[in-house]
Amino acid sequence: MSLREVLTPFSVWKRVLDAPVSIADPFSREASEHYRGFHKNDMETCIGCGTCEAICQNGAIDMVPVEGQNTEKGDSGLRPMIDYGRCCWCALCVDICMTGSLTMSNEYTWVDSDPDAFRFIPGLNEPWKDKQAGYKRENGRVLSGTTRSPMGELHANERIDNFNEICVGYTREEAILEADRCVECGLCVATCPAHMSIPDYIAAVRDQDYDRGLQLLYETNPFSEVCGRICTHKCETSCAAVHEGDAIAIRWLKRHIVDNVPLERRVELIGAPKPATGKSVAIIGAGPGGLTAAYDLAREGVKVTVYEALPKPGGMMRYGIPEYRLPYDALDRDIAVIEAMGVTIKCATVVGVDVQMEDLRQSHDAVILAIGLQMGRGTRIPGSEGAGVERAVDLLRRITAGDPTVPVPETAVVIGGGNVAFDIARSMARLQKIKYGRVGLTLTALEDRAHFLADKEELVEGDEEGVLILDSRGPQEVMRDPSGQVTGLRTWAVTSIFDAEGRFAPAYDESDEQIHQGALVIEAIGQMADTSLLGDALTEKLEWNRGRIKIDSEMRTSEPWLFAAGDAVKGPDVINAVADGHRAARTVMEAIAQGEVVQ
Amino acid sequence: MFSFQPDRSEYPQPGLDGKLEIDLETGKYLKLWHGPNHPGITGNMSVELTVCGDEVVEGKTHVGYLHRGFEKLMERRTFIQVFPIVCRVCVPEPDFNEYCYAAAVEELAGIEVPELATWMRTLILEMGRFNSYMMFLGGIGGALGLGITGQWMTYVRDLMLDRFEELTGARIYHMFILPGGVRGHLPEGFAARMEEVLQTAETYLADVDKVMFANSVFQLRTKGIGVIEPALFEPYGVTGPNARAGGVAKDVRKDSPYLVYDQLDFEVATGMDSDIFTRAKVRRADIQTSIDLIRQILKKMPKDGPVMAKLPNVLHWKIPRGETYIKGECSRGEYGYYLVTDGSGYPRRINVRGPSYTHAMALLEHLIPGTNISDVAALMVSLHTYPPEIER
Amino acid sequence: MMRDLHALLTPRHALGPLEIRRENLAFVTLPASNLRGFLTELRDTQGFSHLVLLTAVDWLEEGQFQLTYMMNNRARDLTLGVRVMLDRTTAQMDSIHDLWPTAATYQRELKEMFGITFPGSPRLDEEFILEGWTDLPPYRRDFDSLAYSQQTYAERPGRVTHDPREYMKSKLYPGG
Amino acid sequence: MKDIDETFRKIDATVPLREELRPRTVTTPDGQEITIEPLKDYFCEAAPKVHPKAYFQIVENFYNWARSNSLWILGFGTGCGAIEMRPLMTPRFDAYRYGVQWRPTPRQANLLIISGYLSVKTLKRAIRAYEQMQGPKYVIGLGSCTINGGMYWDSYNTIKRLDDYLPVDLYIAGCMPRPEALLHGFIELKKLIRAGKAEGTNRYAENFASYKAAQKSVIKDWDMPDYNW
Amino acid sequence: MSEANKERLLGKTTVREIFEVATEFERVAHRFYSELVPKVSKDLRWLVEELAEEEAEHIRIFTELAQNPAVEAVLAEEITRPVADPKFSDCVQTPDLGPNPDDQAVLQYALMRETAAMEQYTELAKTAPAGPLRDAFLFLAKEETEHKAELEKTYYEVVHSGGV
Repeated sequence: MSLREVLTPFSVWKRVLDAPVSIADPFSREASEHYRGFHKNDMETCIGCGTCEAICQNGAIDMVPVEGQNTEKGDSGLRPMIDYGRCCWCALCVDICMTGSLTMSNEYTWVDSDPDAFRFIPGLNEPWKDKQAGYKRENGRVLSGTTRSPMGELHANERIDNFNEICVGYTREEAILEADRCVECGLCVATCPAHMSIPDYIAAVRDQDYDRGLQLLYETNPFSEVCGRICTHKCETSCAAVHEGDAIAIRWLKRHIVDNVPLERRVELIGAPKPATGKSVAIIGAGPGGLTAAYDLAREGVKVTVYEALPKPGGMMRYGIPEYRLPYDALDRDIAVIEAMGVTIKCATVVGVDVQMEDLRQSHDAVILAIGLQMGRGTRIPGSEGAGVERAVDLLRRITAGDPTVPVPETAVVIGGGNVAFDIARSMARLQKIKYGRVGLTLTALEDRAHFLADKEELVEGDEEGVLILDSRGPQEVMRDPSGQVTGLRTWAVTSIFDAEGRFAPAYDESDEQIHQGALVIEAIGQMADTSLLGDALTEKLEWNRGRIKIDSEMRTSEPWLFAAGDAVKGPDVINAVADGHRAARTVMEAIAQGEVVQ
Repeated sequence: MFSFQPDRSEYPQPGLDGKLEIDLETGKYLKLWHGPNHPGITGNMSVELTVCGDEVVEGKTHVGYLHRGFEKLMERRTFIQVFPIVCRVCVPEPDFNEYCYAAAVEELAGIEVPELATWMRTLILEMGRFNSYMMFLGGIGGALGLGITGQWMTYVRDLMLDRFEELTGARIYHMFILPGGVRGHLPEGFAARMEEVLQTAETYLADVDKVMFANSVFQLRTKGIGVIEPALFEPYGVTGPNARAGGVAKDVRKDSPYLVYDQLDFEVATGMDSDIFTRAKVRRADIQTSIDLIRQILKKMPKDGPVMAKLPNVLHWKIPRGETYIKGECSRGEYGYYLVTDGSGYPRRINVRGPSYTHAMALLEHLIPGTNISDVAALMVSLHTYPPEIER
Repeated sequence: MMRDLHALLTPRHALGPLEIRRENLAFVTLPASNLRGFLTELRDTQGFSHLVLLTAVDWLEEGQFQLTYMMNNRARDLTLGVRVMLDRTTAQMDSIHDLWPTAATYQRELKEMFGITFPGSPRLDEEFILEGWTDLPPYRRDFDSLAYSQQTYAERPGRVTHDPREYMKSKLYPGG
Repeated sequence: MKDIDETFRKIDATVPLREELRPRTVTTPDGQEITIEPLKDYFCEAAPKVHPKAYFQIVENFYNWARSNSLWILGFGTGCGAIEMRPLMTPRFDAYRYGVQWRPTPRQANLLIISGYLSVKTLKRAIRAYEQMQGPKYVIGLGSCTINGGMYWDSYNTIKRLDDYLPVDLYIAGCMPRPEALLHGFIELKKLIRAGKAEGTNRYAENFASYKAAQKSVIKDWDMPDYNW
Repeated sequence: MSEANKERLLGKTTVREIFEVATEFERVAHRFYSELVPKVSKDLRWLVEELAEEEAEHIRIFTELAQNPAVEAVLAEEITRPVADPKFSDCVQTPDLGPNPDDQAVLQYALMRETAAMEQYTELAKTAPAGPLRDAFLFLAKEETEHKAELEKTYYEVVHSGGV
């Protein structure tokens, strides 16, 4: 121990001259720009998907109803409530938030003597509403995937000269990747008309448990093979992932499940129907609505007979949707499962001709009407009467049936912007390609491209296949040469398609007139039901609602023995028809069980 | 100066089983609880001392006051949910947990971390090491009644916490090193502000050298006391500065370089005497290394680039069956995570290897007999132990 | 390097196959009775003198405990995880506290948290982390932490949550 | 929030009293044989009493004013929150300027800060520390884990609600709360004390039995007297 | 509206008289639709009934206006709101409403009728001298245009349905 060692420490006395380092006012000290303080939530952006609750390792988040937030499609109406007696400010909830509505402020002081006061709904009277600083995720949503795994498709060149299916379906790897992105919030379930248990079957794909997946599918939909291909997949618009990235490919995953379960295994998995009850039900129309009801009823042990006017069952699924979208063997497999449940399908049997309504009523406990919208509407513009103008549904039906008299001219014009218009346009384009080696097809629609009723894929694929898609064109006249031969379609430009109330009301600009060349004009503007099979007496007896048979929410018509389902009463797609079919079957079951049906 | 020879006539003798025979009811011995509520204890733990006069004849470490069952809780959480809780295992230097856990998960899940993220991680770890050493210097001063180092070091540490706050969004539990990368980039002007802090730190450290290391009282109370024989290093699993003070240059950063340490230029500080003073001195040198490393990292790191790898959907992230061990050199020695997965969405087992586990238990119990009661605090602090990583 | 070592020691200690995790980390399984000899040889002739950690993994479904002795050779930067499988019902293993005194702490913890005994290990039965524990050893897989916590410690009442899917069902299509 | 899992059996065993705490006869160094009862020897058994308010409100107000201006904190870092108390004791945040200081022993302190989660083992020490403090005394729950279990909500070894076991006057949310939030807490506590609302000491005395029952329900090896001051 | 009707209207001098005549036209239309109701199939009746109802509504409005002493002021105010004519009905062929008309035919007929009325009132307004008389024609033209626009929306809803 030297003197130096004794004295050196005293040299730090120089510090007494330093300015004090104390923070003068610690109470108003702002935390840093990215501080993870108390939460903020943008109530309008939030969709109440509960992903924050799912990821919270502290069980700190509850999803609660909040006044002013309504439950609607794609928004549960719930909002997160955070228990600050649990939270650890890790901000995983912010990172996983599907919409980016949940953020954090840099506010950090919350002192209270009441321990129950620390529960808080961000976005609802938050004291730090105006504070801009605080944690926001820097790299976007990185904790769950944002991009869809692409669906393998035939190239336009490979598909334009044939009717082969375009989508090849997901491989296992692609499907797992896609299924992995699902956060299982279940917002989609409410949007699906049949309320399929979407998150559950996606989980089954993830777990590679196709058997479970198939069972889940069949609980709510006997047309998984069909819906996995051509469903209008409105569920995907409600998907939480759509807010920052692509929606989960729910439809393709559904298809992936059925693709992976062979037909015999499906019947095995579903199991035998309940023992026969001795009841019987007649169903008119073997479309998705009628066959779904048939499936449900058969599962319950009811003897079901389906009467179908056309030579093969399937309705619009077979005779409306082209083969390249829905191969016939896929449809056949779905129908085979339904038939395996003991459903009898009498094809080429026209009710009203081969068998009378009254007979059906006499010989069955109940009758379900599921006749669909089989008649095409015409525009009835000048020149639309006569040869050279066809209705899309008729033409599609003839193409399916292999009718050799289907006209295939070098040039054709399609009127309409819905899926049917695209179906006929693209079918006709294929026929033209096969016959002439090139496509000469124009599609005109009232809507502009942003408002096409058809799926977005249809537009893309139509473009790829060489269909000339002209949007915002209103048909005025079918042009004919002096011999009466159709030469084209005259259209005016559409300036707007919706009125102030959002009702469909196109307005035209007469000065912008065009004539589209074509030896054939195909009208695909709408369809209607052919209810003539009911007969005058029954038509008179039934109650109607704006041209459709009036039904209540449980699919009952005004006649106690008659029920109706499908496009003819509700519309307008397969999954809605399936949902109707279920509802009708349920009502019929209840009714015949209680002996309500009075003959 | 003066020498003191204790009267050891009443010292306990080993019995037949080799253990000391301490019969408290003879009145010769006194039990003294050092902690958990005691100013001279490093955190919430306690040492049960048996004293004979003012000499300690036996010490038993008691831990578990901070036991939250982390390893059990981790088994109940998905891989992403484990992320927020790992840092709680060690309060003063939480980032090592985040790094080790993230690296273990990345290894088993086969995730490649972007380059910038590895630099950021190194930066964070060095900042954390700096902070931890600040706590140590304050603690060792405090244990010997030298309050001023504690005051200064806490202030300097707080300046570093401000940098942590602006970078990570939190002061203590940064939760910044996510499996797959890190959560963000450096804020604008960060390097300049960091340099300010480092310079302030250097002026204070220069004063600490004067007031503490050059202080005769400090030297008298620490030199030659609490010596760990280098032969004990392996049997007792001694790592880090505790081993380096005994001439063994054990440092995972050099022995088994991780992150970007192989691209950084630094020397491992060592000492020879293996006593309290040397351990403090080695750590003092290590602080300087840390400061240099932070400067190097800020200079060498890529200016831009991604900081997160693409993760699978973390809500149902499953990792194939496997096990791995990831280690790093924290301020106290080898810190490691042993992760076992079983193919499910939850870890099968996570074992945290905190350096304090060996230092504060077997080693401390071995060192304590024969010391003076008044030196126990300094001895404990000099081993630099944090109880939460012992009991987890 | 690891492979050479494995080839060298396998005949004597009946080692299982070597599982290489990365260049400097591998795992190997061996019968419990061979552990002591193997560790001694590793320590004394192969330079694996640092016992990094000793812990257990509960494979409840397989009825086994896995003990992992993590051994490190600092000079060659090699880490070898030595695994021993124990029957879960007996759960007993030789103590190695005389090879590494620090192992006594690990063994005390394993006794308390897993219920694995190491006869002869010092202070094995003393409470280590827990105090007044009366239930199953908590790190065993069949011990349910949440259920125990809910039964033992009161939670603040009054919290309700809603599943978005079920809630939407009740609001939008209660009948199905 | 998960529902309570009733299927998991709970073993309701108590731990026998440790050997050294049992009554026994010993021989003193001078040869006498004496009976000792350690638990009785070391502690006073009297239960706490409710401290009445001063007869005149103005006097009580004065007392409260005085109490509010000398918050002496027991330096017992029970959990991780203790790390943010260090900055308060040092010049940067300098809590001393608000009349707050730290004391090493319960006898000199009147404010117990439970800094975060409490394991059962620490709870036992915290109860003893609290009981040894001089009234009127106050308890602050620091961090979310004192409110509703925080991130250790499913741990088998930490309590969830501090107010079941100790009378808490104030909670500070955060994980962990910043030093500034703690200072806020002190100011709030002062306000409570001045308003005469920080009556934790009396609440503890009034509800002594129920507090004890709750404490004993989680501390299986209850080897101390019910009250020891 | 035949040339004779046009003559009748032009011959009128007071606004009230014009309204009385216009009301009479609407009555004729109402009678036509009412008689059509039982003739069409039941599923179409709603449409015809709706059309009849709308005509009845017109009758009510015109009658009210005709009896309103302040009718001139009301009219002057009403016609300042222009109604856009989307020019839809022009292109729809006038069908022959045969014995079993379908909904599209009924709608087309109604559209045609409203278009004709609208055109004629507009023409009358052009020839009439400025003042209350022209205002009355303008008002009538506007009413018919509005009605026609409503019908067009219905037309789209009915005809352009399905086919999705």
